[in-house]
Amino acid sequence: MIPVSLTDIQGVLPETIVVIAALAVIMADAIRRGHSGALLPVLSVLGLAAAGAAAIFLWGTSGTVFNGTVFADGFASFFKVLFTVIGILTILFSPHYLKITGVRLGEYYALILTAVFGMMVMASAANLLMLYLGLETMSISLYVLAGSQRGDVKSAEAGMKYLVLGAFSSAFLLYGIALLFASIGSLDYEVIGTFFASDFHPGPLLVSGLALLMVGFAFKVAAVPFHFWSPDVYDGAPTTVTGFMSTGPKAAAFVALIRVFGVALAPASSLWSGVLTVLAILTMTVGNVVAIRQTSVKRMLAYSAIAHAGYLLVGIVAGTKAAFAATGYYLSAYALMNLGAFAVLILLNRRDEGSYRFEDLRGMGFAHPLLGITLSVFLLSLTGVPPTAGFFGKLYIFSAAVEQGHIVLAVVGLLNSAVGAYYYLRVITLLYMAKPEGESIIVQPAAYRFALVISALLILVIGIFPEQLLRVITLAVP
Amino acid sequence: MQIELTHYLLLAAVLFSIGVMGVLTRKNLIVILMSVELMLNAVNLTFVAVARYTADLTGQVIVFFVMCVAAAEVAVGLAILISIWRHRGTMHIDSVKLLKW
Amino acid sequence: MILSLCIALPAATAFLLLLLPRLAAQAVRWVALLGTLATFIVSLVMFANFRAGEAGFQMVEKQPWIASIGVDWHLGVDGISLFLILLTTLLSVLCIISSWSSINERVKEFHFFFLLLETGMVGVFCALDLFLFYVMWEVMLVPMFFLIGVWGGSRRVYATIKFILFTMAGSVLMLVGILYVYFHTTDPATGAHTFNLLVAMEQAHYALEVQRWLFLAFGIAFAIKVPLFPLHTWLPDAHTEAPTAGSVMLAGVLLKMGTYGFLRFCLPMFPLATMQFVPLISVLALIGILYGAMVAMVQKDIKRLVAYSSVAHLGFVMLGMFALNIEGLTGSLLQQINHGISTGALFLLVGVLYDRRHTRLVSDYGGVAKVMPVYATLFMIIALSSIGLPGLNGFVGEFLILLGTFASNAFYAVLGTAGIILAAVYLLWMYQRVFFGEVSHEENLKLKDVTLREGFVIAVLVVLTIWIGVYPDPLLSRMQPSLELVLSRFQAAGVSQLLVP
Amino acid sequence: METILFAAFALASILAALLTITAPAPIASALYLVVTLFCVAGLYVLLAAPFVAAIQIIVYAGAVLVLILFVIMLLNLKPVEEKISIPWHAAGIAVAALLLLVVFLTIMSVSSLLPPASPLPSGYGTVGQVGRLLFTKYLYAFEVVSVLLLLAVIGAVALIRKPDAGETDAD
Repeated sequence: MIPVSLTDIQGVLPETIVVIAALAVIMADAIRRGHSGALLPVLSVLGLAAAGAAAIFLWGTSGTVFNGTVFADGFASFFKVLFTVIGILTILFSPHYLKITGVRLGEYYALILTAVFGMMVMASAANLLMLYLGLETMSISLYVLAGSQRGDVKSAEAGMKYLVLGAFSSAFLLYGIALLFASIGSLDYEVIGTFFASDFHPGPLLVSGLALLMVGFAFKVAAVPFHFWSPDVYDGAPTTVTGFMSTGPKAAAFVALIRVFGVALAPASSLWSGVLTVLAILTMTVGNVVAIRQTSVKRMLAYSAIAHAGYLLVGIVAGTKAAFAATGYYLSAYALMNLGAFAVLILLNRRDEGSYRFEDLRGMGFAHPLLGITLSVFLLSLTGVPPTAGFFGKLYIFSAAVEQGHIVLAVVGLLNSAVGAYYYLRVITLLYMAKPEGESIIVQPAAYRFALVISALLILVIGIFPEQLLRVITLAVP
Repeated sequence: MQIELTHYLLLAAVLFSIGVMGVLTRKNLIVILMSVELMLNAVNLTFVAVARYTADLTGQVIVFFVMCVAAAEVAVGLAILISIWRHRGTMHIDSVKLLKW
Repeated sequence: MILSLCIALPAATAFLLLLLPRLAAQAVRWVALLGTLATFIVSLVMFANFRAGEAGFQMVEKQPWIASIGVDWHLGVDGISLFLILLTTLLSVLCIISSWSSINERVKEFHFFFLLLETGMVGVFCALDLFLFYVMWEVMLVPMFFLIGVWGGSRRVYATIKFILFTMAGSVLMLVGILYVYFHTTDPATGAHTFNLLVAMEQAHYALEVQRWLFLAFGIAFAIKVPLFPLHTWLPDAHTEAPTAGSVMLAGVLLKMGTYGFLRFCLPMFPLATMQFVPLISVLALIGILYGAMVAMVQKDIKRLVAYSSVAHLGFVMLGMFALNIEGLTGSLLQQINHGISTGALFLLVGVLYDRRHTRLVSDYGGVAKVMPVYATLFMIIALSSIGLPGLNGFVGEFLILLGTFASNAFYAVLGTAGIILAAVYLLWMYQRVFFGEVSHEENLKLKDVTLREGFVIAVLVVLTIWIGVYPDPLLSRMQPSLELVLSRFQAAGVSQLLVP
Repeated sequence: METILFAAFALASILAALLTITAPAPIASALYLVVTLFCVAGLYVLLAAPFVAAIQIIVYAGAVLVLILFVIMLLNLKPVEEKISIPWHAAGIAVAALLLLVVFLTIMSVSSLLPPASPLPSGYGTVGQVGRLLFTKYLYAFEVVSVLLLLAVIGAVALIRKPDAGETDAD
């Protein structure tokens, strides 16, 4: 009996390519230890690009492979492409950062690739076990990445903290899965969906299982009150990794949320949508209010990442196809703008200890036009000012909420985005409206400039002409 | 007295809660890691028990995967611990003061 | 096409500027001037093509933009927006000329943002699609944020953040309102929801309770922009700290976006709620008139005084609008244009003085009329126009507003008249302290009178004040059909009997 | 017989688990954890999962615990007084107790609905049976987990390897 068919392999082609690329990077690093130059990042980018191309090539397939454990549908393909974009951008920003921080970790690039692999597994999981394994593959890569700046104790501690809380929350998630398994007898989303779709009385065991599952997810997306780990981890991790962690894993977790809660558990939405509404409101509000009080730009972005998770939760609560499409759009936009913002921060940081004080940004906008303009675009997009992608994403998510009658949620969310304007625009005022502190010379590698300009342009393009992207996502939504 | 699924589930719940308590009350990172292992064991016990009482092997297969993940987590966790130890010479969350717990 | 051209020309010019070398300040100024001038000429062509006597939208353009959610690039102009567009394009030209020598730092960036600002403002007045309207409304914030924040006075950062936060807080509520309207509007052609304003107006038959909420959602955003007391606190800071061109655009055009919003959205779409809010808004408008005037009186800074006078003037505009009769509406709309001209001119005049002495304190001047006679004359005419002297534009507007208000509520009209008297007091008192008497400061002896460039800019506006004051008919005849259409919404809603108190 | 064994394993595992999280010395904790793991392995045997029980002992008790003990010895960890604030301590216990209470009540309330022990098909729980499922339905999961183990090894080695020459080491 041959349990694997060509269709199976085709369905996971992007993942396979990423793993092969990761292995190639490890080998290359082992052979040319310390003298690999640009080889590792180039290999990684090529691998990711090939994986992305494969995902695009697979566009249009549907259904599951590997005996119903893996989705090979448009939704998975869409996010696989997004993950490769996130991976490529992160890698383009990395060599410079690794150089200035003195990290020479060949495994760095391999781990980015395996993390992308884990995200892809999460996005295409059609079975709770696959979800768990993808999550852990991604998380363990990130634990190491967070702790990879070995010269810096903050980094190691961030890695440890991330690991302890990650493992802790995974255990909750897994216990939730176990209780669901105890009541349903299967881990396949499809079976779970059928179970809930048919007439059922949510037994207490099921409710407890769902609650634990939700706690696990809430930890993973850093929803208040399970958010306390994220600012510290984001702050301590190497900045490129922070950008990566705040975008990719978030997208992966939200795909899983959509697949599990939005689709499979949709018939039981009365059980969880109320709780999720409260979580969303808390997350948006607390994230924003705390972000205002930060003195480090990096921490500010970390807290604002919490707020953005709140906006995204609104999409899950709204629970329509349009809402999921909106979530997908917002995650794409968020990936570009947040990665970009972190990348500019890396260049603008003038002190070695990685403190990223607000004061360091004084007058940098006019001194370094490219950095100033791109950072402004990223921040305006994070604020949600038209014609950026951030604006359209927010509008699209909240319109889905209004459509479903969650008007209070929409009002709270939009007022929150006005609060967000305060701390994002404060950065711009420093960039352009404050006197600079002395001269500064900033190295801007070509790959870096290229990645920044592309991200900023993409944000504007998909902000002004969202139609194409919208169509693609809308078609893909399960 | 016949041993039912209920008993196994209750035992697992107790073990899980003990693990949670360990994570929340201890400050020694290595003990916290061990507490997480306790939690995972409780989950495994649940899976195996359900597998037995529904005569479905899926539960046992899942446990196999969870054990692999647990081993990987411990390995990475210990590696990070050692790297913290190099810097600080201690394993307490108290000493992790650069980042507020 | 012509409206798209009006919107696109400034934007295209802005991006053309980016191609110019950083140091070619003079070239930048010329290109920007030509760009705004071309826009103004295009808007004049539009004016020439406008058919007076028609109530509906003309020169309508419609292109699908984001088809899957029913967003169109949908533009049109009617009697309400016609003159606001003209005012915008004219003031833009004048602002570029007036900034010729006063902006010397980061010239390219200044003109870039200024042209984007013009794009946003023209877009707001042309948009016939709720989504497009909102985008333009928000887009315009960014250049204004930079104009105040980079080229403004000493407290510019505080002022610009305050301005942005006030406006954003209001506009997010409007967005929820827009979304609600969107989901209750169905395009008859496609059966899908649409942001089309014309369809939305046709299908706007909401229950009173819903109308009340929607009126608030839209109205708070507009009231902040107007600004209606007590939401006005951002205005004195923003106006005072902004560079001259920014202040002119803020006072001349930006505030009108609020009043325009009320006229375009709140009145026709939520007539029942509008009726209910008449007393509240009228009282707030009256408070604004009296409070603005009294605070203006005690200002030491000339620019701040002019800023507070805007609060008072916009109070009149709101008072006239919420009289809900044709006299009041016409006066209100005309007064919006008038305020744009005369307050714009006042800020330009203050800018002239500031460029010479770098102070705006009343106490630093005195006897200026002796050294700058031409300047003093121009200032006098504009001040009188602002006060509402018969024969000048302000009189026509205020007269119509008071006429309309008197018909609906005589008591409001009486209080409003008191506001006119106060306006005369603070403006003339300031004029007397600055221009008359002996020259009290030695530095002022050497002040040069207005240059040809400055004189031209203000002369253009002076000619307009006199023209509108003497012969307002070309404006009124184009405004009234559209305004009557707005009023007809009230009859249609069955509330006409309520119009008579 | 089964009942007695269950009771013994259950009590022993709970006791050992409690000792694990309360023992002041990490090395004692580790040893108590081994006891817990063995008890759970015993329960697996009772649950007709000999293969899982074997892995539990080999992987967990054999590998993971040895690793933990090795690190404890390597770093020469001695019991140190953990200054943990009383309210924080109490909160931790309260959360755990609450969780236990909720799950306990949940399970009790559904206990009558849970399936009784059903007769098992022959070969249930043997290596062959588990392996078949592992390599058919869960083949892809198996591949994923192999990547996961690989990356964990790479990551762990990367973290504890002495920094390369030229890599900054702040401390």
